Amino acid sequence: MEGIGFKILGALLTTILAFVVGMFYGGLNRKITARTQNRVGPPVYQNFIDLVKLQGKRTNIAHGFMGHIAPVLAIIASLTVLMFIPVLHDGLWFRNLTFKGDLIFLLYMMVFGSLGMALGAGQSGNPNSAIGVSRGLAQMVGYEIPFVLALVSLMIQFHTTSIQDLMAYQHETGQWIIFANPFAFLAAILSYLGMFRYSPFDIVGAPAELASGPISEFGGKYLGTMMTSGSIFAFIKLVLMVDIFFGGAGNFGSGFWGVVAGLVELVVKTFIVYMIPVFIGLVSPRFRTEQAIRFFWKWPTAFGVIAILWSVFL
Amino acid sequence: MSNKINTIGIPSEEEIKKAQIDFSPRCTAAGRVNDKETQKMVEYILNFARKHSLFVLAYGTGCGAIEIPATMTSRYDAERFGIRGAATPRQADVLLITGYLSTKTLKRVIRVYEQMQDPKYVIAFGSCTINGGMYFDSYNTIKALDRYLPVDVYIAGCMPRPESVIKGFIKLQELIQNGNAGNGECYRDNLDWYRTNQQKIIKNWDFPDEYNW
Amino acid sequence: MTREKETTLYLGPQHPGITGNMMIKLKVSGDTVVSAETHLGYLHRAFEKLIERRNWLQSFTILCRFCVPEPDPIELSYALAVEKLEGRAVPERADYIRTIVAELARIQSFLLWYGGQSGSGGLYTLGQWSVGDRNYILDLFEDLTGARIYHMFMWPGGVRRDLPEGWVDKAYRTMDYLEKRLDDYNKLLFDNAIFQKRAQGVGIIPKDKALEWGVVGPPLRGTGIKHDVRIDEPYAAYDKIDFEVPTYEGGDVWARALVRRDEIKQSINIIRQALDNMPGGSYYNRIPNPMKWTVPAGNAWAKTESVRGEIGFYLVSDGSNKPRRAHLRGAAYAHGISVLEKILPGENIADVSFILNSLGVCPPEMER
Amino acid sequence: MDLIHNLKEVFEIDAKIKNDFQIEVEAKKELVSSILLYLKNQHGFIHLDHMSCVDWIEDEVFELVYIVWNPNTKKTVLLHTKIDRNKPEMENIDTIWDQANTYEREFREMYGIEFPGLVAEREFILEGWTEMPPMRRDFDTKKYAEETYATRPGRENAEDVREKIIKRTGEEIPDFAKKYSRD
Repeated sequence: MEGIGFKILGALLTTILAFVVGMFYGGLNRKITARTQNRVGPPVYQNFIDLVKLQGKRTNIAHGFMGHIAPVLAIIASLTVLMFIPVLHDGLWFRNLTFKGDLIFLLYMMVFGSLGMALGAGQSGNPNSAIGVSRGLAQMVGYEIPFVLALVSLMIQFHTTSIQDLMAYQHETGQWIIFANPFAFLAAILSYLGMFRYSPFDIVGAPAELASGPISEFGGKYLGTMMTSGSIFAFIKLVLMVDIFFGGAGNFGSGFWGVVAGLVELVVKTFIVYMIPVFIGLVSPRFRTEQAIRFFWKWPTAFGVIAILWSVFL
Repeated sequence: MSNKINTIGIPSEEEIKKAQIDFSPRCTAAGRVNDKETQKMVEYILNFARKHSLFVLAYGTGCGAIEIPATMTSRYDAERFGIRGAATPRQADVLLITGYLSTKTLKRVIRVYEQMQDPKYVIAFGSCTINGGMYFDSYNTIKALDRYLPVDVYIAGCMPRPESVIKGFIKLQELIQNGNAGNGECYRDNLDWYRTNQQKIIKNWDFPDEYNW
Repeated sequence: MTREKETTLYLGPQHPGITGNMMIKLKVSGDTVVSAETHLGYLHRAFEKLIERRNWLQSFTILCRFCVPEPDPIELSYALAVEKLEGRAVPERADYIRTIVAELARIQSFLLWYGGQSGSGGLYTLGQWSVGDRNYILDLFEDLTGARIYHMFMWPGGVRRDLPEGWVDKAYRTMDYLEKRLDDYNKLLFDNAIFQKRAQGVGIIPKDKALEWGVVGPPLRGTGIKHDVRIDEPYAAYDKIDFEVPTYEGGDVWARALVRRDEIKQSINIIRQALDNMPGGSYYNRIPNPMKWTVPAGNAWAKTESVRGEIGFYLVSDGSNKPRRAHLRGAAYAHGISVLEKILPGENIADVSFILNSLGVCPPEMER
Repeated sequence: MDLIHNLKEVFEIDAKIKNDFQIEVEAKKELVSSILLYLKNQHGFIHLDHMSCVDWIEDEVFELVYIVWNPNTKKTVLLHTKIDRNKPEMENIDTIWDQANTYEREFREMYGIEFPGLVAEREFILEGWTEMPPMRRDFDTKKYAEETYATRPGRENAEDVREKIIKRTGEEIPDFAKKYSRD
């Protein structure tokens, strides 16, 4: 069961799963937003149509080499990160390249995608992009601190740097980490709000201020690739959250039906987690950049510190 | 492909001949990339996607822009047809000319149109884009938009109600599905003709230095 | 902070954050605006030239297009100016109908403002709600005047037609519905901690300078100065109606938002009163054949209170059947150019669109 | 009414009451800025409501109107002045009110009135305009528009547009529109 062909098949399946689920969540977001706003809204598969259209654009303009390479970097980053995330606990199919130190690895890799976009946007020469990138990096500095604190507190508490071990622990004890270390969860979910870039932290691409920020100059297939990468990243973030704090998914054995049940569990759990940023986004105006950073350095960081103390002294 | 007129505002071939004026160049099927004979299935799928995913550039060029919020929001909800706003011309598919264009705006609109990526569509709002409307004697507004930009759909009225705006979009969707919309190539092929017309009224073609990204 | 390189940022004319087809050239250092310069002319249609070629009544088709979000105060200003020139009396019923229409226009424009203000702040839900509900007001307009946006309803000598049957009930119902909805809006916007943080202390207009700078309307009342044309120089039926003019101290976006929040309630109150006390009789003091209708020579200055401030008309007649000169003083004329250029430097670029919306900058009436 | 009295005393000009709220004054162009300053500083007319310009081509003059408002007494003063149309030049008052700058730029562009000392770009609303200032009465906007812009030919006969559309595209007239048809 450990052949290389099996690995490749698993990787492919994971990619397809991440793509489809991520895109559908994008569509669901739009639908739910519309229903909240008293509207009918687009169909849930609207994002797929958008993607096909963007890829089907006849002309695509790129501003220099980096403009061309940036979406590629973004999608490489998201796929790489995806490979290191154990999607299901028991499902060997979706384990891919998980290794013992993946939690630390992820902390580094999750920044990579944004950097690719930043490089591409920098070369377009559009001042909106440049300002958007500087805002994005500033915001990243804001939310990375509580996020790292939260993960570090987990590493201290459970003496592991492996997501798989965290999932195994939750499975064995039957206690989710959200209850074992609630402050780490609070710090992580608040920094997630920043990572998802929905209101109130959508300062990077704020339409009323910066047109659409870093992606102002991307159109056609470049935008489509960015969109795909964004959807996969959304899926990654959700799976990571579920893996770490909600006991992971797929504790039903590695048989076919076990995997299917695991996937269903995964979708349900990730959807619930996804609704947190979506609903907060629906009723919040946008922070200014310095307000956003101040926010991240205040409450989530405080929660992160408490989480570390919690994990050290308990 | 038939020579059937896709818009109401443009006079038919006979009328043009009668009036002895040269109106907008008409693109033939051969000039189109989305020739249905060649890549039939692919084009069908792409056209389906194009039709259901129209990113409208957020550029209120005139007073018709006041009905755009109404069209987009809860009562009329254009998003159910896949119509949504796009912030920059690079991302947009549809350019809405919401009413009269002053010469100063026309210069920007041309710039914006040229920044958009193919296939791109133009919907012109209101009577003032068709024949000048009530500004027929104004020294600062253009009278017939299709002289300066290729127009796909005209929506008559001053100003068109949200219902007619949506009707216009549906008309555009029909045209896209049949492969009759999207005049980007046509514009490029006949660039000389369009440029001559544009330069007749825009005397100052310079943009600020910082504009040239 | 070290001096960073200045970037030039063109806010507009094609930009989602701009409140119309205009351009603000911002010099930006980091996230802070160093200088701002308003560029106009994108919507110039030469209205005032065209009015010189139209006769007194034909001008109405053009008048209402001066400023799109609220055409009625402009029509009313013009009608008042013509009435002043000619000395034409207006029946009392017409005065009341005018009051109702002007206030309905105010409410619909406020609802649009809710959308703009919250949308520029990133809260799109409220915009969807309020702009959707605005359609109910437009329905009332449609029943009354036959058009959603451009009404051409308030003519010299009265109004164009009487209230249709059943309209009064419908108006009452719409007011009840709106009052209910307003609570929702205010909960979403004004009880929102982030909106409060964003709006407070931003875009401050100093109280001692406000009048000198030419600030009018809600921005002026947001600085604590109580000035409202409806009370100072009552027109239509405002002198017979009991209402308050809310003022708030501070002069920032927050104070202006609070003023608007309270004013929309006052508008509902005014409409209810006007509907209650509607007198009978004629609604129109008929003008002679419009093609031959001449107005005595002279000049007149009439102003009304619109949503964004006072809208005035300076009207000159040379005794012929066409206006010699009709010059609009748009409410945003000072706001959009000189006031904006004064208050924007030092603000964050995130707040530019926010401030634009709270000042109610409307380019078509600045360049006409 | 000491305003009228004072104006008579200081500047020797006659002010007349226009209506309950408005007072009308006519003054020579040299006096305008000092009258405005006097009104602003001594009588509390601190709010410049409006500035307007009227082209009296028959008399070869431009009439400039300054409308100032007093927030305490709620009175408005309309100050009229006339300047020569052939060599239009007027004192710049944007040192008194900043927003006058915009009006003056507009008049400079639309009427060709020069305001010495006005610091601003010459192009304000129009772009690349080479004709005479368009708001002057001798500028024929219709003629200019017909010469410059391509126009669409109008209808040839009085045929109903709706019927024409039906003939051309085969579209049906909606029911609600039928009752407005001619037949």
